[in-house]
Amino acid sequence: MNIELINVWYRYSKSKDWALKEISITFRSSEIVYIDGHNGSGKTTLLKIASLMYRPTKGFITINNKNFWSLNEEKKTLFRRRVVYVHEKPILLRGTVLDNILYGLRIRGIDIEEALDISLNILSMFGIDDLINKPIQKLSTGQAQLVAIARALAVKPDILFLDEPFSNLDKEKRKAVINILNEFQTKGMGIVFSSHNIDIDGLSRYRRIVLENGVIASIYE
Amino acid sequence: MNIELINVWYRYSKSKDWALKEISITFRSSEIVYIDGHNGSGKTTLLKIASLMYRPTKGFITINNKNFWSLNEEKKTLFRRRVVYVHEKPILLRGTVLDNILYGLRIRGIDIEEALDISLNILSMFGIDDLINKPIQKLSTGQAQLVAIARALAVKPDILFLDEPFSNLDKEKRKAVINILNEFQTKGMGIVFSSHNIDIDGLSRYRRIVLENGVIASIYE
Amino acid sequence: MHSIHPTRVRISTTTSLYATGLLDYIAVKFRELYPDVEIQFIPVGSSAALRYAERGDVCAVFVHEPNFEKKYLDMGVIEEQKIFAFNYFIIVGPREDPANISMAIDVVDAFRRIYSAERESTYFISRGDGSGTHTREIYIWKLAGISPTDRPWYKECGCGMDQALIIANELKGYTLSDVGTYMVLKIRGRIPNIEALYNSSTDIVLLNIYSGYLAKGCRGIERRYAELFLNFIYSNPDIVDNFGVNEYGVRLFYSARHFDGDIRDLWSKLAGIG
Amino acid sequence: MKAMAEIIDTILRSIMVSGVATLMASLWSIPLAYLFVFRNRGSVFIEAVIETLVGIPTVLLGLLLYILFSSSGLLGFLGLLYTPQAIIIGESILVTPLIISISYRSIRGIAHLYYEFALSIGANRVQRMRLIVSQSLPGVVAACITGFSRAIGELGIAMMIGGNIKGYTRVMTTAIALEVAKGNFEEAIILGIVLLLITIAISIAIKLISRVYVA
Amino acid sequence: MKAMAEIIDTILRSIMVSGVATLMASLWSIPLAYLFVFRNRGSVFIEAVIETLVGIPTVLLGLLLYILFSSSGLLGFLGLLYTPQAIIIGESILVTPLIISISYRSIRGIAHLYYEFALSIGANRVQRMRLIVSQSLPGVVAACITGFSRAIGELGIAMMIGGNIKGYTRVMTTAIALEVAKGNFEEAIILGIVLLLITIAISIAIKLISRVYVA
Ligand SMILES: Nc1ncnc2c1ncn2[C@@H]1O[C@H](COP(=O)(O)OP(=O)(O)OP(=O)(O)O)[C@@H](O)[C@H]1O
Ligand SMILES: Nc1ncnc2c1ncn2[C@@H]1O[C@H](COP(=O)(O)OP(=O)(O)OP(=O)(O)O)[C@@H](O)[C@H]1O
Ligand SMILES: [Mg+2]
Ligand SMILES: [Mg+2]
Repeated sequence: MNIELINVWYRYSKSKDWALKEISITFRSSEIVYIDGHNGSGKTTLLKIASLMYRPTKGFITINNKNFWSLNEEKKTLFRRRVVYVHEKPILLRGTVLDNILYGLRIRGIDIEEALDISLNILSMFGIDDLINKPIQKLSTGQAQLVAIARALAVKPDILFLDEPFSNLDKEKRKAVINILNEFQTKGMGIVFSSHNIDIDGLSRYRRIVLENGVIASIYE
Repeated sequence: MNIELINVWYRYSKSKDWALKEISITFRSSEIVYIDGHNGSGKTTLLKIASLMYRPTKGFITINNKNFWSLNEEKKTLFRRRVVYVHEKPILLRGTVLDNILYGLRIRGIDIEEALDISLNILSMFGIDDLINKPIQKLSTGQAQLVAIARALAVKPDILFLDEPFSNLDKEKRKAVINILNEFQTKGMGIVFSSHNIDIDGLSRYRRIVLENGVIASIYE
Repeated sequence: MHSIHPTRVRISTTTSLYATGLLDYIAVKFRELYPDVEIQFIPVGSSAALRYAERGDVCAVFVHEPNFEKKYLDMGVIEEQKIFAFNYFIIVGPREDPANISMAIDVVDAFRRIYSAERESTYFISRGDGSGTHTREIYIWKLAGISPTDRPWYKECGCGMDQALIIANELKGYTLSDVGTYMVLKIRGRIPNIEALYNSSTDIVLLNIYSGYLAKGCRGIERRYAELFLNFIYSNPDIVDNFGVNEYGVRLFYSARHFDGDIRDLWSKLAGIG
Repeated sequence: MKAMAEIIDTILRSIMVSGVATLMASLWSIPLAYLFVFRNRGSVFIEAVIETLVGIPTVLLGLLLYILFSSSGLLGFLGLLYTPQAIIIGESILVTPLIISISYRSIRGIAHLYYEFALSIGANRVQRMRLIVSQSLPGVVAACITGFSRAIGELGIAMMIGGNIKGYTRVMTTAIALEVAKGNFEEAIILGIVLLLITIAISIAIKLISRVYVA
Repeated sequence: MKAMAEIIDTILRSIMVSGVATLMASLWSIPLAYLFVFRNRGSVFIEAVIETLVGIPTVLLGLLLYILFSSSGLLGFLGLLYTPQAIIIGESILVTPLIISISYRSIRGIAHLYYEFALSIGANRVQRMRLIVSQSLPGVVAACITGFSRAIGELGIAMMIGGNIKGYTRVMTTAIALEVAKGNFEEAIILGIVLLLITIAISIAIKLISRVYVA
């Protein structure tokens, strides 16, 4: 899968300034991309646009050469199901950890047994099987972030967008997540993440894109 | 100034577990200490105890060989004025950036002209003089963190305690803060900080203390 | 000479009497004679007015419910009765008068006609609040030898006279009313659907007698002025007789002074029917 | 004993009338609250209007409804005046702004977040709405309970357009007013305490629900 | 014209009476709210009691106070019944739980934070208290305004212990009730609308204050 942003501009509705300007870039399966940049440089905005959540104010997004935003609602949903974005601050649903992991699977119509299977798998991959029935309000910030990432991986998107995934994790958990991401990447998943935190040793080869004031300032392969 | 923790234990009032156990350590002027440890290992708790905010459940704290918690209220305040703690999430007062910087100076009885002088100085040191009259709710998270740190430095404490001071700062701002801290340290200020984020290149020589489960696991000089 | 702190005399009164404006009107006249005295009326439910006197919270009461008054007189709560005015209860009902009560020979006949009227929706609205008017209504049913309380057209509103009239107007029903409240609402156009269909100045059961009392617990200067006020009303029949004639076109109240002995006998009779 | 039966009858009627009024009000208030959240244009204006209407004096609303429902009024032909239905309608209008405003605030607090989350994980339009509804449910239920509490404690409307007719439109508040007028203060206090107990039960229910909600 | 003067007189009296009642209630409610925040032992119990008392039916409170103030009551010797002072006392009791509960919530929301901050930057005991008070002020003011709004719209107490005496204890709500009894619906509606306008003004004031607060 290819998500191509063609000369994309974005402006928040109550704002006068452009948050993103003339962005042209392609995100692909099997590739890791690291979005770097100062606070307010546009990382979050770019990730949300690329993960098909925000509609560009100007410019186009094509997926496998189809203009995404001129598709009908149904087709849009089909593409969106192949792309998952994980928020900077984890957004969890009321209920238990399991309820959260199940959600993404159930809305895709996966039956409950299979969904349970997948959920258990991903939780043990993250080493948090013991949390399975914990109500979400009892999780620490770091655990909540792990659950959010696990929930996204459970649905095996073609491309996964992670916004500052490591910010609440201590070194060990960070290592664990990096290993899991590497593993999914080798199986063909594209991974795009933003970070302030450059301690990402151990991550497979990645492309680094530096944003400055809403513009792509440089790209390091 | 010396703050010595002697076999300090701490338990939160509604909790059964000890957050800190048998901690003995001394913090001094002119010294930089880096408190490291996983989420929940007790970093914040230790900083708040050492900065004379929380009273140990067991054990003693002596300052210049006086038992701090058996002093009278007045003397306690005198010592507390020589020690400042900056919260993980910046706590700002309603009003402008200037109002915030002034607060710590004014409660020390410093007259308004001198206080204004000091405030302007510290803000320009941080390169945020242009924010001086900005209402605090218009600051970005990173700017709020800078203001909180600047406010603490304005009162020139003997020892400054910073809880995850770099977490919301981008690389450039982080560099700037590190330079400022170095400068104050050479002038004799003690600095104690906690961090997940090990990108603290450029910081002067520091002692690293690693907490694990409320206990000091190791000390690196 | 106005003193800075006027003597306040508190009098509880039934809301319906107060709402006609008679009492405020008299109080203004009284003040011309006694500028240092401020008469304060507390308009409440009729039984509550007597209850207030019992608890010693007011110095005098104005009511029109002989059966209750008797009870409180016997209990020694109130005294010095002054019957100061009377008028008549009337039966009001829909203009079309489906029960044909305007042809009734007496009030008992009128109630019987209401009871046996062809019914679609010819309601009778009963105050249902234990007030004097309510007691009188029950008495009339008793005289007629019939009991309507289990009938679907018999509605107990548990409300004041004003509300009962408004409900009768809406439901196009009959009700027993004092003439004062009826006229006040009529003149303001609030009850266009109903008319006074039966009235009689000879029927003793329709006689509505207003009395003033002093509360036994009331002492001192306040009691003296309260007594003065009661006497003032009693001894100024013109004020009572003329009140509201210009505004309503009819007499709302008749001064009792000229009928003193008779009215007292009638009052005793009515007090016995509770 | 007859008196006891009558009191119980009145209490049950109060609960029934206010319950139906609250349910009816919820029927339109909750969707409206969601609508206001989703189309958030002009929301400042709508918010101000709704919050103002929350504070409308009940005698005023009662009077306006009386004029509307009275036989010479616009809706007089419906013959609703002095029926339990009239109280239900009146109270449902009364609590509408209250339910809208509390629901609105609780939905608005979370809608944007869960909308973005639903979008991010691939929910379709129906699933997105459903997620927001399910996540905001406890707040909405609490809003309805608050509405019920307001309705059952309300006097002006029940009196003016219900008429306090015994065995038909008499509810707890009008019964209390009647006992007071009769000078039966003791009975009035007993009824008042029952009413208080009901509102206590309600406030406990809200506490429990909002605890689930925070959870 | 005389009627107009009377209406204005009634409106001014309402504002005065409710205003003084609110001020008085603030005198003890606000310190109590701070006290409950600072000594947070047993707070769950206190919270439940206070929030329950917020919903007390005003006729019930009016009746209880009447029995207390009546000359045969415990406080009868004070001679307060049927005076504006009685209404003021009654309304100040009525709004006390409301002011406490709203202030309490707004203070509790920030007290811990600013206490810790004040401690961390070296404030002494007085400065710490002063900081918490200054930071929580807008929420407390909003609570008082809400209390005023409740007091001015209240009927039961003004009726039962004020007595609705013309030119002395007649306030807007009791005047409305009387005008309705007299069949003067127009006057009642005018008074009702004035009351509504006052509550609108109040809700706008709260909005503005809470905006400052968020700021
Ligand atoms: N909801 C919003 N409304 C208006 N402007 C916004 C909004 N969110 C972000 N912006 C602005 O858009 C620009 C880009 O913001 P964005 O959140 O994408 O930055 P970022 O690189 O993710 O920053 P950070 O490192 O702080 O997360 C900034 O100037 C920001 O102020
Ligand atoms: N207010 C509190 N009440 C009860 N327990 C607490 C409280 N704050 C912290 N704890 C517990 O005390 C222990 C130490 O917490 P502390 O906040 O000091 O850790 P930390 O190292 O600062 O973690 P982080 O990296 O997440 O900031 C943890 O187990 C935590 O759950
Ligand atoms: Mg971001
Ligand atoms: Mg911490």
